[in-house]
Amino acid sequence: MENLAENRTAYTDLEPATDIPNENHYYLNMGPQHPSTHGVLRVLLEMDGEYVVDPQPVLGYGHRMQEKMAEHKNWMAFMPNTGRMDYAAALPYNHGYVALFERLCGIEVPARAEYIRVITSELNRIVSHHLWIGAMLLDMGAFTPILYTFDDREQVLDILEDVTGSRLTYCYFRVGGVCKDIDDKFVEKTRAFIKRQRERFDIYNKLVTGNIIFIKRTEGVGVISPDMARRYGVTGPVLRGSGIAYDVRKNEPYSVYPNFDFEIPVGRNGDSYDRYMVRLLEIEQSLRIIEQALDQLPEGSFLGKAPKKMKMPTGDCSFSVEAARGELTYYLVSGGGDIPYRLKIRVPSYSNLSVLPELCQGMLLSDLVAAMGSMDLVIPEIDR
Amino acid sequence: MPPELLRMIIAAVLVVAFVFLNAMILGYMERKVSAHIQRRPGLMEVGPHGVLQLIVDGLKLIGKQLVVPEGSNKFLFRLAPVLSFAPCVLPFVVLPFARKLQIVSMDISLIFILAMTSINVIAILVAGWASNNKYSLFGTFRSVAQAVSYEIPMLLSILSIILITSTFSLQGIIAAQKYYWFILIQPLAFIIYFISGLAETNRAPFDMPEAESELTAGFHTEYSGMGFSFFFLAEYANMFTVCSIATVLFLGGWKGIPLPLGDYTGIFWFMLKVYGLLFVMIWVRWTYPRVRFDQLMTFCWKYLIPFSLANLLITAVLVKLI
Amino acid sequence: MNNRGYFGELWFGAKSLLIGLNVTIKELFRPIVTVQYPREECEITPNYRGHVELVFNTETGGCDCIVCGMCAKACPSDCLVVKGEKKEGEKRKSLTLFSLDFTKCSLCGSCVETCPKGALDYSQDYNIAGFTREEFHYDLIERLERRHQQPLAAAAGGN
Amino acid sequence: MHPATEKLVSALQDLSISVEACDYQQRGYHFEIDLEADKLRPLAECMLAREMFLGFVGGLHVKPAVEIIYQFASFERACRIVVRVPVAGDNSMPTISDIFQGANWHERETRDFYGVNFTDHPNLKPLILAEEDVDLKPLLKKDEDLKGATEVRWAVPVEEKPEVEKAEQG
Repeated sequence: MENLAENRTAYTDLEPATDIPNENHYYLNMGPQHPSTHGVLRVLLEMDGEYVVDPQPVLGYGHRMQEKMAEHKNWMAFMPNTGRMDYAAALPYNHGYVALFERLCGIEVPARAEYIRVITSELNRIVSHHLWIGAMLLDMGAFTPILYTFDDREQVLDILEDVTGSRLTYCYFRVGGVCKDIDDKFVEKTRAFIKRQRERFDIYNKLVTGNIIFIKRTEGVGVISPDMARRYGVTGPVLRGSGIAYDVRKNEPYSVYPNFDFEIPVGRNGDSYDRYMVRLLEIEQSLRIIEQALDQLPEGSFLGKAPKKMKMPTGDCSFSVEAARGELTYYLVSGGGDIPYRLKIRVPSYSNLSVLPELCQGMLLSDLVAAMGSMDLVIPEIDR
Repeated sequence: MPPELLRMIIAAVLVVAFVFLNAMILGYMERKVSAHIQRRPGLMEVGPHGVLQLIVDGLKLIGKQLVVPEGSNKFLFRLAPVLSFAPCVLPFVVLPFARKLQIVSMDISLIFILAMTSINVIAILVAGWASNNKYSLFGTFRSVAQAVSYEIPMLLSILSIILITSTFSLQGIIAAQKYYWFILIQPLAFIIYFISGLAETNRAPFDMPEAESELTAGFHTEYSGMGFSFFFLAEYANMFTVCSIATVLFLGGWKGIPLPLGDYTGIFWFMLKVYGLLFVMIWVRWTYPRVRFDQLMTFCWKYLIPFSLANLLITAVLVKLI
Repeated sequence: MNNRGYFGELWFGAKSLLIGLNVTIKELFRPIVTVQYPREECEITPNYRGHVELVFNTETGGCDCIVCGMCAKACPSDCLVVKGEKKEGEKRKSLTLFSLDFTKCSLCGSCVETCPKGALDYSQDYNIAGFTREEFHYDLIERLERRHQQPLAAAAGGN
Repeated sequence: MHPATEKLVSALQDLSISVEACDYQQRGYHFEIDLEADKLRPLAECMLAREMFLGFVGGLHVKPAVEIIYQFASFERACRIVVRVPVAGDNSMPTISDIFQGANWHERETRDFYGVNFTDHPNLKPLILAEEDVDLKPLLKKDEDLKGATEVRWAVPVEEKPEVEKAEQG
């Protein structure tokens, strides 16, 4: 089996189904409706028995042409779209978008607003990781963990709903601040959640982290080497699982992240288990950030003065944030006026998924599911 | 009508009725236990605490069309559910529910049961092959390899009990547990038997043939309506059979605190033990992730078979010595 | 991590499996956390952002809309239509049509934020389902009248 | 400046590529490079050798030709580089998907949206768009919206005289 994988070049391509290169091979369509492709991703697998010879993701089933939409509306009108790309962690997407315009137009943001942004973004990151832990375990056949993580997830969603007004596709940040202030009830509920979440780690660890079946299923499966990560531009927890401590929050600090003391958890082997561990530890780091932010939370305005009709200067501007899945970059080219001339959105899952063809060659089908599950894919984000 | 024939007809009707009833009880149990493990109430709509839900589900399945996919082998596709259901009823004929509650008493009833439960593999093979679906075929391949491998440790662990009792008769084995249950002297055999039983009945964490997150639904991907419900019934009937053998071999069968009409009321203890074991099966299913196929095989050949062989050897020596 | 050896692995594995079983059996006997939806209802936060709704002004007995059209302009998906006409003897336009096409609305809240008079607010209505698209084309004036069971005062927004 | 960044800049200058430092606070990237298509592959190789990763590849439709924008960044330090390369007259562009494999999908996507032909790309089939939309090119602008390449750049400060190369491009 290894020979088959070796004989192929690093990246091979989709052939029409009638032209199967090896008569012992066959094609298997995994998706667009499949329990473990998380949305409408289709992976065309060339198989040899149960071994995957060549997996080719086929994208675009959920494509909405967000970048074109951005060129047709004024900058504020595109704001709700940002939360709809990565529905599992919408607030970092909000954050990057508003911060992009703040950087371009030189708008000051009140300190309190920045703290609120960080707190809510980190809560959203935790929510996203909750969803992912459950979904990955579901891919591997364990039904129960997803309901435990959703129990925790509901606590955060309630907190976020109270301040943002919605539960999933947030549109909460505004250029110059946020659209609603947080109150004492929010602080109190968030502190209660932090306490509760720390206690809940015990269940995760007993049920999943230490479980021999889970370890055996993920250890050494889908190893992404640091070199491979660099060539593909892999970012986020998938990259950190490979041992590279790259995090936009530390590397190019934005907002008030430099004010907080937190670590970047990294893995050693770059396998699915390390990616799991990195995300689990990230929840703890996010809790630390939120705790510090709540302690330091300054008084003041939550929405600074932004001009109602904002004229952008001519030029280009880039803003990167650490979304739940990796580095999210908005790259804006402005030709003046209030409509972006071009908005390129670099989404983390897109680069992360592009590893799949090389990563999963010669793997068992079950391992492909585990490896893909550990990538934390959100398909509407990839398709945009 | 000769009384013997009448007796057989009544027994046959009762057995089939029990298979259906068992599937309902287990289906309800599975959904309730899983719900409470996951901290939700589960079935609540039809009847008090949803007890009638399974009847409604059964009616729904009966009312559904069995869609025969294009390009499938139509005869085999329709045959497979029947092939799966028929042999799983037969072991009930020889199961000793109480001292006098046994339809047919056979000296080789254990062998009869083991032979009948193995036929299920053929049904899965036929179903997966006839479906003309790659996912079904995967499920089939896995299932056959798994069932064939796990039969070995299962038989070896049963054999160590047979060495002690020198009989294949289920009543005889129960009678041999007069003073103590065999689980006390053969705990390893019990564990090996139970794990193999999980694998034989395709229960999680060994639910390779279904593996719905990988193979959508494995060998029964293409089945709907009654075709599917026959597989469903067969799975639960097989679970019951496996657990009742475990009860007979290791937990003293129908023996327990004596009740009035002891010849017949032993069925209470028998059912209690069987459903206790079934609860463990359900409990295990809702706790673990699924193992990978090659790990499943490794576990069988590297752990279960050597251990059961060693256990058998030690048992043989001890039986000879004592 | 793979250097536990044959028996070490067996011991470790068995222990981890038993720990897992212990977790689930404990959870089995703990109270349920879900809400039986149609029978029990969740409390919706007062900050919930549903579709927009005109605000009833108790003093004037109408709404404060001055038909400036800011909300319709701010809307990213053009789902608001605001029309008014100038009646004789009045300084400003009075509202004649305020319709929301909820099928297009993305609940961003731009309209509420841009309204200079605070005449718009979010509804608490989250139980929204229907069979046709037309059911989601709301006439907000009518909804306001229905909520307060009286026709809007003639001088709505006129002062 | 980080020593590794200095080395990278000098390595790029050895390839006679002019690297301009930018105000990070204003633009969100540290260097910008305006490049000719024939120097793209040496640049990409240099980037890989100096441990940069490819953030994204995107298009930008301006007069006179579509520009392809590459963004490189570093895992180890704050260093973000934007590279702009106008496509050649025959609407073609050398591929860098054999150097940065991650560029493969980005280039396919750019082909979908702008119709740019990446030469020697292993598989330039529609990725995001469907097969039948192969000629859709949705992000190409209409003539009335189209702006010149210099119209979408930061205005050059008055005290610095505009460079000769830039004037030619405009």
